[in-house]
This record gives sequence, structure tokens and C-alpha cells, in this order.
Amino acid sequence: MNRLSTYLLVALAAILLLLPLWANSGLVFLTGTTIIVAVFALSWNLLFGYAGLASFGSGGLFSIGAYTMAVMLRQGYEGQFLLLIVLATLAGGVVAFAIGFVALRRSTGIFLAILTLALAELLRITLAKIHWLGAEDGIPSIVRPTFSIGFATVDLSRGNSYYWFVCIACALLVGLTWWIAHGRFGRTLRTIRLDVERAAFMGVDTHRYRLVAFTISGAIAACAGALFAPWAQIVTPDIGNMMRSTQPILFTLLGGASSFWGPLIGAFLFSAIEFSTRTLVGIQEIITGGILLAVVLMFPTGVAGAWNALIAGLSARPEPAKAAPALQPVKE
Amino acid sequence: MLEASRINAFYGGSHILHGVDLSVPALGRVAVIGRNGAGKSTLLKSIMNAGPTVNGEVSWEGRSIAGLPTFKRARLGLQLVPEDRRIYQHLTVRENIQMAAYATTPGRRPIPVQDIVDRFPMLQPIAERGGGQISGGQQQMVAIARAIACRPRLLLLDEPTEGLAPAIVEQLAVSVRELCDAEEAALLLCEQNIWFARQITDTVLVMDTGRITFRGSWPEFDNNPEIKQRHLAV
Amino acid sequence: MTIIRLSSVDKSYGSLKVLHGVDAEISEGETFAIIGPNGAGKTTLFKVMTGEIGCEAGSVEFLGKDVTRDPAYKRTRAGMGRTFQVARVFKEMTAEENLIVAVEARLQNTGKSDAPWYAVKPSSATLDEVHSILVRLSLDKKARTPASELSHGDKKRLELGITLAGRPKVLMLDEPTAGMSPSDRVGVTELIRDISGKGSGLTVVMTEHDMGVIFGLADRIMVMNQGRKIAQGSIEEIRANPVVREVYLGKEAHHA
Amino acid sequence: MRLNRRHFLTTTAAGIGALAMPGILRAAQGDTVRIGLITTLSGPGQLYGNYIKDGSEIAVERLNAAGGVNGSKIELVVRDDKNSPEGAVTAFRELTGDGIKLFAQGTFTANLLGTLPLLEEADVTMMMVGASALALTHEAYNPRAFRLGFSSPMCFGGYGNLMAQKHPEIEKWAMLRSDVTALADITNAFSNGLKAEKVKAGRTVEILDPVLVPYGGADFRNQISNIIGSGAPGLFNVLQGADAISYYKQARTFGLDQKFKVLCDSANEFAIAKAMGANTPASLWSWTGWYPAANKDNAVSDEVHKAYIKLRGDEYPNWYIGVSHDSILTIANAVQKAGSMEAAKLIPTIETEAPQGALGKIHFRKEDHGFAGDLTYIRFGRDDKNANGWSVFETAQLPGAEFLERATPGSKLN
Amino acid sequence: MFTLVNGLTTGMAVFLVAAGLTLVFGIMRILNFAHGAFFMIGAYVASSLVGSAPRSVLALIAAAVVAALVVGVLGIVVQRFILRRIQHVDEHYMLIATFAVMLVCVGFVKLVWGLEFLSVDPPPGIDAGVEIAGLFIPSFSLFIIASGIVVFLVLDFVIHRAWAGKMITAIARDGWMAELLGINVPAGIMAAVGGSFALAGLAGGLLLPNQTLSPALGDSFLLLAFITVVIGGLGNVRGAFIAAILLGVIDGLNTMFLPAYPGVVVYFAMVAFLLLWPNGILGESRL
Repeated sequence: MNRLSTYLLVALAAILLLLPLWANSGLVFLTGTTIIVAVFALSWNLLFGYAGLASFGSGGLFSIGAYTMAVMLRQGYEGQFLLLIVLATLAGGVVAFAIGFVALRRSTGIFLAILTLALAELLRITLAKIHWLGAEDGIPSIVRPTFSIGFATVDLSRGNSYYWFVCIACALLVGLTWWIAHGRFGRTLRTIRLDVERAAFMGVDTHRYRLVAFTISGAIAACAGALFAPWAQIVTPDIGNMMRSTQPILFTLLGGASSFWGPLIGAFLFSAIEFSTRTLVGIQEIITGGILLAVVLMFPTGVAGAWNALIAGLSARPEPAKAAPALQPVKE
Repeated sequence: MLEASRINAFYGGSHILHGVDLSVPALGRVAVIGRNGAGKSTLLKSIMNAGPTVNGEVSWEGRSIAGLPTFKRARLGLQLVPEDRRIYQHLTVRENIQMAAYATTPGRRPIPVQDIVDRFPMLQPIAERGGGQISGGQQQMVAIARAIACRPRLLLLDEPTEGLAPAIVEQLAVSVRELCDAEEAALLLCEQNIWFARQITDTVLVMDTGRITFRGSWPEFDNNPEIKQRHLAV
Repeated sequence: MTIIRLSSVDKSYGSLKVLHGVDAEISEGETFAIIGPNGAGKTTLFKVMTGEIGCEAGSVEFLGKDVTRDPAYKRTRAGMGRTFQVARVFKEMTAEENLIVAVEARLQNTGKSDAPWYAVKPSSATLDEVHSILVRLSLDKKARTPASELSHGDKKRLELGITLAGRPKVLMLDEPTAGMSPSDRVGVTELIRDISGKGSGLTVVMTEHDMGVIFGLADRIMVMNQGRKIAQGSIEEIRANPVVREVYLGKEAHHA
Repeated sequence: MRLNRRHFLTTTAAGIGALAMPGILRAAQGDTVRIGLITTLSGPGQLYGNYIKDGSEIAVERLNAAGGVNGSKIELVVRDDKNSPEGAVTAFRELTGDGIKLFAQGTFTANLLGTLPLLEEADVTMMMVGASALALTHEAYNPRAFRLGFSSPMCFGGYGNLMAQKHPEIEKWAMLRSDVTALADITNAFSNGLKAEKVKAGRTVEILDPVLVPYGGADFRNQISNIIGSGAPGLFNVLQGADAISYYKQARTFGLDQKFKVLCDSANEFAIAKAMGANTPASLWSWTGWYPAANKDNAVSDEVHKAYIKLRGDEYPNWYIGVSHDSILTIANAVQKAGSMEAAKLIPTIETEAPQGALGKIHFRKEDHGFAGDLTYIRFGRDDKNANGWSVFETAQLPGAEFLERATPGSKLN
Repeated sequence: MFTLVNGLTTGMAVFLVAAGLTLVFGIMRILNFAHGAFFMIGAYVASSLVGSAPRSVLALIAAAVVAALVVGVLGIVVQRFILRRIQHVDEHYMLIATFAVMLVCVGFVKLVWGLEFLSVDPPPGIDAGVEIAGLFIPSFSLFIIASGIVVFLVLDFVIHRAWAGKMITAIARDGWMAELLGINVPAGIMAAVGGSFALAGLAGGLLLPNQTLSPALGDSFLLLAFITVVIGGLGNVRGAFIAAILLGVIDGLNTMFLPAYPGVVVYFAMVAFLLLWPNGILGESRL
């Protein structure tokens, strides 16, 4: 990452941290939601951009995390909040592992995408039928917990403290994801996306790597869901619906799948669009659709791709622009 | 018949051809030889406008065809047989050849498929087989037959001997020579196999890193060992 | 000592039978070439050996162990390294990164990984090894070039490097000079000879069309036609074999 | 094309204006009474959200024309809940952050459940528009919120009661409902009402288990053949919106009119007749929250009706128009009477006041803030003599308070 | 028995929608999210033409054909101005683009036709039922089944027998070579994409009397159509046909044996199918 981008990132982080001090509480709430779904999108891209697997059912894992957290808080375990986050994360990881174990050996690509979509829908329908989980209306009035960490008591129920908690937790998750993506494991994963057969001929057990990536991605998605439950203070089966599952895809592609930061950029961009057009009721779809189209047509490598190209263009000597070839050249 | 001057071609950011001039007279037989990556394939694709971004002047029978899309060039009678043959796997050999009827130059009727099959003895036993069930040598034959079927005025062959067993290469030389004579088609051949190129062409161009470094007849080429050494490293 | 043994291997694609009971024994340290006209089944046989595809009947033994059911990565770990007809490298990565992942994969597989689990950067030993491979392949000047921008010949070389980084016992080369200029062919031939030279103990199995390359490298040659082995022997034996001359070599004397 | 280019343009212009105006400026307009309206203005619920918006805007227009509240104009600030609880929460927090103290919100329960826990902290008063779910006045009861809507036991218990009275001869009822758990309240209430009245009359009645259909499905033929096969002469249908109309269409080819003596629809009222025209079933009962023709002696109802016809050119307003109008009216009336926008003063005012609304006197049960207005049922159907192909045959009204469920604020009703 | 006929009706209705979807996949390699929206536009266009009570079966079919043309032209516009511009970038951007097109289409329908429900009756002649071997069958069901079969047969003929199909297949599999042979590839793709979208419009018109028109209409079929297309083998029209019938019958059996869980078994079936035949029952097909 170049210096300018680093400065921007730091500046953005600072703005996010200081936001509650000056912004409208609706904007703060939206930003908190965006931070959480941005991490959720990041977990999806760990699978897509690094292991080359596209899941259309990530909303299901998000909702597993959210429901686990909601149920445990309702049962009165708020004192063990940190443990609950770990538990919800594990729950997502276990479910993802089970799905991956059965599905990954047999299907990848679009089939995996549709399979995960079907599983997520099944989960949603099932949740909507369980009275104990509030059926369609879900679990409301989730408390923002107060818990003790040995030497101090953390009270997240007051004011904006849960916002900052979300900021810190998500920063840790982003760091973790960055580390996974950029370390040896991430490097090997990338070879699997780029050429799975070649990777196998380096002795890489590609199936196992994919399974591990699927599990980690699912765990992070569930963790994001777990953070979301006390944030929204209500979970409903729709928390894992198809729109939720398309969210990370949209964010990632909008921001740029080839960049680690792409999903985050996409998430914030999308939220900014939604917030700035919130009063234009009745034509929301056309506005959102139109802006998406414009972005896709203008920056076909995502915003991060366009940004990197811009930086490269500024730092390198100018080169004559060249049109893309009319038809795919097959061999040079 | 074909005049190309100051052709520059690009793939993305890389500049492949640097001001190449080329002309093929009616009934001419021209070979472009050079090592891999010299830009031979790019030259053929540039003439067809099928891939690289090209600037420069290309004219066909005195009229500029710059900007003309590939399929229109094909309909003018330029037929490229690509290096990797590109036989349609889902169609039979016969249907593959039939497909070429779409490229017939206006005013010239396509050759009936049966005539083509009759003319290529190798194709007769496999005419009804699927394009995916024939060997590499047979595929090359089908690719050439397919190009011939639309009575091209200029046949552009890209490395037809690539990957073929030596015995097949000899047959191929004979077939190509006979076909071009019978159809009164000019020929532009890109090859690394000098033996093969020598069998079927009379003018030779040597290409190196996107530039033409030699042009002349085969005897002239033979008298120029330095060229062979420097650009072909034979 | 036999390093790879194929016993009566059959393979079909749908209704099309491409291998008919092929047997072969490859000895340790030799360079073994498989030749034959297009469609003879060379590449299929290759894939059966490396584990890319299975076979319906017969068995594959590697280092005295039956590996017929083992997937490709297990055979690779056991010591088979392979290159592809059209070089396959990781295009979005630089030449250097390509080799880093290859070296790391080997270290990981052999349990000798020297970088701590939390490290993001590869270890200095890994980087040193990568650089020595780059130098050996004359790619050191292009270490930071994305693989997608390398020339055809350089890609082939890089792929060979990826394979060598796995320190294979058997090097399996599928048409190592396909699509190369004559001068590049000479270079690659020399590189292979250098790598597999006496004392290296490396076994090489290759398919190739260029008889010049074959005759320059191979100790033994197997000739295939229509899914069957039709001959096997030294260069001289193959040259003299009338059947081989008829189906494959033709009048190669003219232009080999 | 009826959906109003003019309307759309003004909305857009207003929206762009609002965008351009800095938040501080907007917040500074202290001389207006601002009411936040949060409803569904995108996605599948938009149809109902638009009704709520229309009804609320009619109310604001009428109230302002009559001089506003204590001399101040009422300003409606509308936000989309994006069909999700978190969308509703975002909108709610934005508006409370802007200093708004008065809220009306509808229609989906889950979206209300999202905002209810926030009322305390923001110190605001809320009118829940048209919501029917029991949870809102029971386990999720919040003293700052009032339900201006009809609870399921009330309107469908009454419905069952009415049917038992009108058709004592029918001894077997079939029911059809979407596979949405919340709708089970409705079928339960209906069969309880039916049974209670039958027992009173000394008769017995057999009520079959509801046949379920997938929500948002496209094909209901299997289920239709199931209920027809049941042989019951009475049918209560709890499909909603597009599903219901698709079902009536598909059922028509099976001869629905001939197979059943009495057809009852839960709450789709005129949506069915408006869509199906001359193919409306011959006779169909439906509950409605507000039907101007049944409230003839109510001047407010007539005025709202007229205003709606002026706005949309539609003679048969959806009942949400009346309910949302009255929600705004109730808030405005309370502000006027209390002379304050503070929740502490407003809540007792609303509890005791009973202003005249389109629905009649608007008063709430003190214990759980549930609305206890009159219940209206209509019977309509195909009518070749009428130009639009259908007409309303009869209406029936019942006192809602008689059917109100037990008040158990703070805990689940069981 | 009735369940079977009904299943077939559901299946054919789904097939009508899925046919265009699988074709677009075959040609462009994209899962077209906007397909449901185009189906919906087709239905709305046709309803504007015939009003709420079509005068005859012919009038309905004519309206469906006009709807097909309109939607086909829309498809060509989308192809020309959106999809074609991004066909060289990562295929997933096509996904986002079609998603955006879907949003715009839904918004457009809301503006033009409003939010109120619209309903169109089956035309006289197919608005009642017939009794076959003691079985009551709505004649509109028969109309849907017949439409599905006719559309399938025509499509199958065009793709596998007619030269136009072979040419489109050639373009889909290797457009570069097709162009070298003199085939006007951009026009071919445009025509094929237009044709696939037109199928969505046709389905919208033919199924018009089957359900209610609302801006959410696109969603009700999209997921089922996706499932059908995937189970059948992407790009494979024959597969989609078989899968649609299977799904319809499975859904029918679902209501018969598990009435408490309507529409759920389809998902289980889908998961099972995908695990048993990961490439679809008839395999993926590049057309």
C-alpha cells in the first residue's frame, strides 16, 4: 500500500472513532452497522478473493452468529460477553466447516454459490418457524451488556460505548483478516484461486486449504453477526436473507475484489449512497441501481482498482491510454 | 493485393509490433519466420483486426480496411487459420466446414462441403465425427479445409506445423501448396519450421522483436547466414 | 532401481478409449521420453502418472508404493514434480512470489517450515533459496515482474523453477519446448541437461515433439500410437525401428 | 401511469432540498411541531407504507388548515424503514438526533420491535400505526407507545363471532393461510370467536386445521384442491396482498363460488375487488379498519375520504389511510391539550382524551395502550350492474372493546 | 394424480421463466439477476395491452408476443450499453451489473404502473376446467403445460437442429474464431441475448392470468428459476426442462405429504441434487 492510501486509512479510522462526538445519532448508528457489515464483507472476500470460492449464503452464517449472541444474552449470560463472542464465532466456524466438509469436495463455482444460497434460505425458513426464537418477529430488546474483565467493569449499555466497542472489535477482526490474508496461509490460498491444479502440483492439499478458508470466513462472518445483535438490539430471520448474502458480494465488487481493502471501501461507499439519498423516497431502487451501474461502468476494477491505477498513474510517467481489445486475445 | 504499412500493435500496455510494412501480391506466397514471441501471430491478428489494438494503414485491393471489424474482413476473403486451430467441438467435421459458408465473399459461392471433403482424403473417414474426437493433425486439416471452403483470396496460416508429427508435416506441405494453386489464393504463412515454409512459399520475411529484419527470396535468405544466426539462432 | 512402474493402464474418456493396457518402467536417474503422433495418448498417460486423472484399470507405482488412488498433491509430496504444456504460473504474482509460494509449500509439506506461524514475511532462508533459483533460471532481473508480463519462454522457465523448488525426485515435463523458438529450445534443453546431469540423481520423464530435443536428452524412448505402446528402447533402437519410422518419424532426416 | 408524476417530482424536489439544507438549519425551525413518520417506503411493504404516508399527510394538511397546534404548524418528517428493523432504528435515531419528540411508525411488527426499546432513552412518544401483532401491547409493551391498530383477537375474534351469528347453519369451516407464524394468531382468533358464539347458541362447529401455502409463492393449486376436497361449506382465508389475489384467481377456475357457501377474507378488503373487477368472487366478507361508507355520520371520516379522492382519485381508500390519519390527529390533539411535547405530559393526555377521528372516538385501554375502536366488516362481490364490475352488499359493525384480549402489559398473553 | 398435473403446471410455469435464464447463461456465462425483473416487465406490458379481461386466447398470446418483443428490445439495450462494455472484466461484475439493472427495473415498474395490485383474468375458453378421466383440471393449467412444452420444443429445435442455433453455439463457445470465419459476432450475441430476454417477456405474458401483478412479482419466480437452471445444468435447456418438471412434482408431493411445511422440500431437494450431481443432472453446457 502506498503512503497516500495509508494516510487516508488512518484519517478515516480517526473520523470513525470520533464520529459520535459530533454526528447525528442516526448517522452513528448507520456507521456502526456499516463497520460491522464491512467486516462481514471482508470475511466473504477472504473466501472469494483468496481461495476463489464464491458463497451466496454468507448471510446464513451472519445470522447464526447473531442468533447465538441474542439467545445467550436473553438467557442472561451478559457477564460473559467476550466469551459469548468467541462462542458465536465458533458456532459459525463449526457450521461452515460442516457445510464445507460435505460440499467443497464436490462443488465449486456457481454450484457452490447456489448450494450455499439454498442452505441459507433453509436456515431462514427454519428460524422463522421456531417459536422459541420469536419466529418471524425474531428476538427483540437485546441488551447491550455490562461485564467485568477482572480489574474493571465494562458497561456497553450507556451512550456510545458499544459503538466504540464495535470499532475496536472490528479493527481487531480487520487486523486478523489482514494477517491471514498476507501471511503464508494467504499466499498459498491465492495460488489456489489463481490456478488450483498448479497449486496441487506444488503439493498443496487444495481441498484442505479451501475447507480451512471456508471455516475461517464463516467464523468471522458469525463474529460480525454476534457484534451486530446487541448493536441493532433485535435479530429477525431476515437478518440472513438473500439481500444480506448479496451485501458482501456487492460491497466487494464495488470496492474491488483484488484489493484487501476493497470490501471496506465498497461498504462505506454504499452506505454513503443510501444515507445521502434517504429522503428521496419512492425512487430508492432507481437511484441505488443507477449509481451501482455507473460505478461498474466507470470503474470495472472496483473503486480500489481505480484508486490504485490513479496512484500508479500519478507516480509513474504518463503512458498513452490504450483501449481494451475488442475480443479476448487468446494467445499472445 | 494486401498492403500494410507502419503497423503498430499493442496488447494492453505492451507494444508488440513496431512499424511493420508488409505486402502480399495477388497469388503471392509469403512466409514470415522468426522465433517465438517475435510478433508473428500478432501480425496476422493485426491484419484481421482480431485481438491487438492496431494503428497503421491496412488496405485490401487498394481500399483501406482500417477500422473494419474482423468478420467484415473475413467476408472480403481474408481467412486466418489460427495456431490453435479452434475446431468447434460440438459440431461434426462436416458442420465445422459448413460454418465457413458464412464468410463467403459476396459474389463467390462457397465450395460445397462434399467437394471439400472429397479434396481432403484425410477428412473422408472422419467427416461425421465430432470436432472433439479427432487428433491434432486431423484438426489442422479440418481448420485449413474450413478456411478453404469459403474460397479465400488470401489464406493466413499461423504455425500450422506446431505440434504435428514430422510425417504429417510433409503431407501438410503438399496439401497446402496444391490447395492454394487450385483456389488461386494468396498465402501468408507464419512459421518456425523453415523446412516447411520453404516448401510452400517464395518470399520470406524475417521478424524479430516486432520488426521486419529481412525480406527477400529463399535463395537470398540462404545467402545471408548472418540473418539466420542473429534472428533465428538456427 | 525402478522409480515409476505403470502396469496395464486403461483409460477412457466417455466412449473413447485412449489408453490400452500401457506398461512402463522408469528407472531412477534416467531421462525417459514418451513420443508419438498427436492423439497417441502421451498427455493422458502423463496425467495418469501424475494423478491429475484416474484410470479404469491397471496401477501406478511410485518409489515402490502403489499410488494409483493418491491425488496429485500426495504424489507431488512424495517427489513428483510436473510442468505443463502451456506454462502455468500464478499470473497475478511476481516471479519471485511464484517461487516463494513454491518453496513454502515444500517446507510446509515436509514439516520443515522455518518461519514462525505468525510471520507475515517469508524467512530469509526461503528468500535465499528463491534467489538462487532465479539466478539459475536467469530470471533474477525479472524477479519483480508480474508473471503475466513475462515472455513465453520466461514463463516456461519460471514454471520449471516452481517445480524445482519442490525438490522433486522425478521431474515430469510435458512438452518442455512447445511453442519455443529454436534458440530457446537449445537453452531449455541445456537447462534440463544441467539439472538432470549425472550425480543429481534426478529422474526425468518427458513428452516432446522436437526430435532434436529428444535425441539430445533422452536415455530411453517409449513410442506410443493410438493409445498403445508400440516400441521402447534407446535412441538408436528407436531410429532403426521400421514401425516407428512409418507411423511417426517419417522422413525426419530432412528436417529434424 | 396514475402514480403521479407530479407527486414523484415534488417528493424528489423536496428530498433534494432537504439534502442541500444543512442539518443545523433544519433543526433550528423551532416554531413547528415536528412529527417523525417511519414507515416502509421501499421493497415489498411499500404499498402499505405509501398509504400510511398519504393518510398522515392528509392529516397534517387538515390540521394545518385548521390552524395547526396552538398556533404552530405541524411538519411531517418522513423516513423509510427500508423494510428492516435496523433501517427503522437508523431512521429513528436520526430523527431523535435531530430533536424530534413525536413519532408515528408502522407497519411491520419486527421494525417496531426494533425501535420500541429506544423510546425511553430518547424520551419520545410513539403512535404505532395499524400494527396488529399481540407482542406490541403484551411482552414488548412500552408505556410510551400506543397501538392505533386492531389486535388479532379483537378483529378476528369479532369476525368469527359475526360469522357464527350470520351463518349459524354452517358447521364446518376450512382455513387457508400463508406459512407465516405470526398469522397463526389470526386463524386462532377467528376459530375462538366462532366457537365461543356457537357454544353460546348451543351448537357445535368443526374447524379444520389451516392449510398452509408458501409465502410469496406463485402457485396455490395444490392447496386449493386440498381445501375444496375438505367439503367444508365455510372458508376463512388468511393470505395477504398479491398472494391472496393470485389465490382467488387460481381458485376461480376450480369454481370457488360454487364450492363454498361463505367465503371470508381476513383483511384484504377492496384490494381484491380493485384488482379482479368483474371476476371478483360472487360474495366475499372482509374485515376493514376503516370504511367511510360505514361511518356516514362521521364528518371527519367524510373529510378524509374527500381529501383522499382529491389526492389519488380513488373512491375506495385502504383502511391504513384512516388509521394513519387518526394517528397523527391523536398526537396533535394531545400536544394541543397538554401544551407540551414532553412524553411525561403527553402520555396521560392521550390516555384520557378521546378525540374524534375518521375511525370514530380514538381512545386507548389504559393498561396496555391498545386501541379499542369499532370493528367493521364488509361483504362485497361481483355485480354486473355496477360499472366497475363489483359492489359492496352489506356492512356490519361490532364494538371492539368487547373482543379485546386480556391486558397483560409486559408479559406474553396466554 | 391431481398433484402430478399440478406439479407439471408449476414446473412448466417455472420452465417458461427459467428457459431465458439458462440461455443467457449459455451465451454470456452470467447468472442474470435482472431476469425476474424482465419477466415482470413482460407481464406488465402484456397487461397494459389486454386490460384486465383478455378477449380470447389469441389476444393473450398476441400480447405475450408483443411483450416478448418489447422486453427483447430492452434486453438488446441492456446488452449494448451495459453488458457489452464490461464483458472483458471479471465476470462477477456482470453479476453486480445485472443486480443493478434489476433494481432500476423494479423502480421503473413502480413509477410507471404504481404499487397497486393488478390482475388479469384467463381469457374465455381457458378460464374454466375440464374433466379428464374423473379428474378436474383447470384448463388454464393445460394452457401453461402446453405453452411450456411448445416453448421447449421450439427452443430445442433452434439450438440443436437449426443453423441459427449452431451459429449461436459457435459464437458462445469461441466467438473469436466465429468472427474469423466471417460471422457477425456482436450482432449474433445481441440477437441471442435479445432472444433470451424476449423469452422472459413471453413468459411474463403467458403466465399473466396465473398470478397477481405487483412490483415484487419478479422475486416470486427468480429463486425457483435459479434453482431449476442450476439443477438442470447451467446453460442446458433440456436439463432445465427436466429439472422444472422434477421440482414441480416434488413441490406437489410436498403439499401432499408435508402440508405443514409448504415450499420447503424444494430446498432440500436442491441441496441433495447439487451434492449428487454437482454439475446438474444433464451437465453444464456452453449452449
